[in-house]
Amino acid sequence: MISEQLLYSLAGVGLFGIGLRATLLHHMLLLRLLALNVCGAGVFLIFIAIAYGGIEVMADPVPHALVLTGIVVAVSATAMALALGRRLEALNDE
Amino acid sequence: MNDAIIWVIAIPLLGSLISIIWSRYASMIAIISNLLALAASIIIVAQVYQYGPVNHALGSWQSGLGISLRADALSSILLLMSMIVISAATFYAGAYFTDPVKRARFWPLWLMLVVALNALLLSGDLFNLYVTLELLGLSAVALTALSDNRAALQAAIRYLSIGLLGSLVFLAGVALIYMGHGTLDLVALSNKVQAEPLSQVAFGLMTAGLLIKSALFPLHFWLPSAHASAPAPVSAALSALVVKVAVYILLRLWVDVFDLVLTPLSAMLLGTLGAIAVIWGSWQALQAQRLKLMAAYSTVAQIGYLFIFLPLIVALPEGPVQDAAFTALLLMALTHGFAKSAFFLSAGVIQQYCGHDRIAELGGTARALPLTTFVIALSGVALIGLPPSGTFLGKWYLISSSFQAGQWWWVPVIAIGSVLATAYVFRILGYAFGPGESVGRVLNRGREEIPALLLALFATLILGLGSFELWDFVAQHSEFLRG
Amino acid sequence: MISSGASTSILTIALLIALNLLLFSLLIGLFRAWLGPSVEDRFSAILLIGTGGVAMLLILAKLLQITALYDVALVLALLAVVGTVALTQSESNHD
Amino acid sequence: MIELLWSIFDITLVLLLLALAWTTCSTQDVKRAVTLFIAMGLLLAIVWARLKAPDLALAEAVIGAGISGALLLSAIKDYPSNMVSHRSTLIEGIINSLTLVLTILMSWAVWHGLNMSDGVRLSEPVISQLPVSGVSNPVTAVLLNYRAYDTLLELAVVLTAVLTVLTLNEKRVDYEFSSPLLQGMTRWLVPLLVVTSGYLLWVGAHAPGGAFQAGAMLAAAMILLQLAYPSRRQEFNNSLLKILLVIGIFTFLLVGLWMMSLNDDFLAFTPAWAGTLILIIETAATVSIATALTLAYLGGRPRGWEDTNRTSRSIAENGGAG
Amino acid sequence: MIDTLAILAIFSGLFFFLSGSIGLLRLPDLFTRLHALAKADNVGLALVALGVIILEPAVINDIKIVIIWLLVMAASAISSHLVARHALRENRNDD
Repeated sequence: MISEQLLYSLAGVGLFGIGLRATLLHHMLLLRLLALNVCGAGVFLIFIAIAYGGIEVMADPVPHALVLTGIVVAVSATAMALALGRRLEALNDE
Repeated sequence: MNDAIIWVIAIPLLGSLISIIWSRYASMIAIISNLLALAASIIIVAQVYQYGPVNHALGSWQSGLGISLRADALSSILLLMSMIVISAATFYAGAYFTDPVKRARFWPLWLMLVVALNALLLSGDLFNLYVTLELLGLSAVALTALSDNRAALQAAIRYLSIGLLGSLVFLAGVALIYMGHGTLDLVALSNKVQAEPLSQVAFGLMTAGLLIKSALFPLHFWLPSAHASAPAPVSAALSALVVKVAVYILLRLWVDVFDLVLTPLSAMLLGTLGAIAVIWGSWQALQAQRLKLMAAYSTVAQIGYLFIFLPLIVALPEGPVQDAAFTALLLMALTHGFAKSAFFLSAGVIQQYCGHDRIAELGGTARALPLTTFVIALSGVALIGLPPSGTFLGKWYLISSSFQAGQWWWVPVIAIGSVLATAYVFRILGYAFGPGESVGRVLNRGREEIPALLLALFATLILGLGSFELWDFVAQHSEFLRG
Repeated sequence: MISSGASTSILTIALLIALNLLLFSLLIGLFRAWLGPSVEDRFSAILLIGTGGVAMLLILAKLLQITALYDVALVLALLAVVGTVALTQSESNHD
Repeated sequence: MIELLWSIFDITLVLLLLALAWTTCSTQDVKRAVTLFIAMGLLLAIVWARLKAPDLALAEAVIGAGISGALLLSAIKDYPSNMVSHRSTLIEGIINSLTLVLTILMSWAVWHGLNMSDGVRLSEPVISQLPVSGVSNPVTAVLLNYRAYDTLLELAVVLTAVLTVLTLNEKRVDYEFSSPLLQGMTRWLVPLLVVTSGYLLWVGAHAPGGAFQAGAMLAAAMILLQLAYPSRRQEFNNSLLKILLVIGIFTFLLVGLWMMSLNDDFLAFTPAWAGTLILIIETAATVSIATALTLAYLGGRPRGWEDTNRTSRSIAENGGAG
Repeated sequence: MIDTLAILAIFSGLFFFLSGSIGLLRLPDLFTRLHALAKADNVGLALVALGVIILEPAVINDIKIVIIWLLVMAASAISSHLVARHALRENRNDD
């Protein structure tokens, strides 16, 4: 059980690192946004990996709820950023 | 009466919802809900003053399972400050936005910002802090983008992506904390956290995330453009409050939860960054061509002062000396909040009057807008730290604690910062009092000028002269200082 | 829930092998998403992951004894089309 | 043997996920990045399923396959795909080493963290209080009872985001082209989506599902409808839309305050009514989330969103090109 | 016995999945690739679903799985059509 937790939470750390690196490297909004979402997915994966207790054991529901909240927030932020980008493009075209 | 802590969040939220539906009466709804929330925040301060920290277990669940809202001396004072600034800015905004469409767009988001600020100051749960940080970040970005020009949108996009990054880094720290300690409640955590690797890394992550949000040098790069291009009342709230509440969470975490993890070395590092921010921010403010940009850089510098306190607080022995340093920190944060919001509101008046805010072309404004120029001078007094402003006392205690802690090297930094601040304030006043062609009639824009004046008076007179009350208050309820 | 006997463990092993092979086939398909060259090519890889994902969810539901995963598979199957429609109906306004 | 096969599966899955993340993040081509990201979302749904988080798998499936796919795919065209930009080598080196150090530090912390915890954390009290929470799905109990305040603020976040979308832009111009096949499919798929959404809402009390999944599902149905029948220039009833947008958070807040007047604490549900109240809140939240996500997809305000005649004319003059 | 049947169905389904993925990767152009994909969708998933149905005792879940299979069938047909039409209409090569 520890080994799955470890594997998946390390994967979460990896995703977080990959996303963080790309967020800092990219200039373009859409790519940066995707990178931020990858970063967020990494954090969520850490939460869910902690909650996992083995094939036969019920998982801890609190992190599941937290991550669900986090996903909703991430989607909202993504939608908002896309709208900002679209408005900027429109102003650039004028 | 214990419910005031809920009302201060619920009223603006309700106001925001109603102002979406009845956008025609949005201004009235906003003003009423702000005044009610202000009243609730006064009640909270009174409760804390009389009975000590207030605790509200949401859903009546034991803490840990549910979320708790808490108010103590630190958070209630900041709450009151934020509600005063917000109320003044609300009155101002009613006159500032002349376009009914813009006004209808402004109010719901503005009230959402109020919800976020209040919820953040009262939150007693790590994950809830993340949600409030996101709410605060998104509403702040939305308000910045209301200017609807290219510069503002570019600034808003950068603000958003950097803000999201900050909250995600913070959330990563929260995940690690939950992994190690199995709870998210701040009080429960303060008894569990030890100086072990997991807590150290989690602490580092949360600190880094919040440093981005509080714009400490060298993570301040997003701040000037965002604060300078937002509409004036928004800039006031961003500079005075939004940045400051991030510092508030940092303090809360450092002192209450992670006191065993915070090493003198890391405190010294943050203090050094603060010192660089003081000098660099003041220097940039002196170089700035535009009034609002100058104010934004000055915010970078003023945030720097707050971080210089950190190594001192860590080094000083627990007791009255440490408490004094803490109160001085609080005093400086409050004064800057009032002064900077007054400054931005006045800058907004000038921008509307002149059509621009280029410092070099401000000639004649002093005669056309005497009251506004007076407010700028008053808040300048507070930014420099002349008596009787709160900053004067704050810097005084900063210097004396530096000597007490044996860290004299902060003193020249403070001196240089003050000299530069004097220079940039007098530079503006010099131009404003100078001759100009644009001299029209003497204007009187009471609805915009009086709120700014009140804020500036708070910064200079009330906080400066009434600071002993604050001292008493904090000294009486200073359990929070030692966790 | 898990019935006893040797056949169960053989069944579990067989299902696990199937799961691994499915994942492997997704991996192959994903190269198409990487290679492209056109958006449609990339998108066909997503279609494959959609279907393969449904199959994996069915097997996982059996393996982990979580019936809710059938609902997940159902949702995935229902929404498989929405992404495609969004791609094909909204692009090319620009150029 | 079983252990080994699970391990192989886990390791392959993790490696695939990391590879997808890496390729999503390292490409400069917008279209490639978006498709790879959507693929990663689908894979994440499988990861959540594997880690026994069916609620999340459900949410990720709805979001990844439906909403965020649609959002991102329709956003692609707002961006020129050939815009290449590079940081200087020095900055890139700094960023690389910084993230590498951070990743190593975090891995180290994770290693320590897993060994120091007993693994129980909060699941004990969550389960023991479940009988008085009004629902039997522990995740729903956390979301709408124990930590209901988080969910209230989360709805505020959604509202803020969609308000921003509405203030910034006008509704995207519809793509005029549709096909009979698509419309034929829409006719049976949309009712199915709506029914499933209702099912997810209702089932959330005792099994994975709930307001967000149901709302996103409903939004997917609306988006599909919009895509299949683009030529109909439907006039939106804007005041109704506004009410739908705020009804979720409004109901939530009012119920919370009502419970405060009865039981002293905000959102302290009376156990006997908790199930009903939670269902009411979730229904309202579903409607609001669906409205919000649909409007977010449409990309801006429908015509006449901002009240009076005068205002709509001034928009046409000032922001018409947007 | 029943288990064996199920395993057989699932593994023959896997064969179609694998050949579909390989086809997606190896075939020369979009249209043949889409065709290979449709194979995996229809036949592959049908067999895997059949296997899981055999293993799943609860009728309600069986019905769900059948619905899932029908949905995926319909979705894959429509998706292939839309993607192919989109590619034809755009009539261009990216990159």
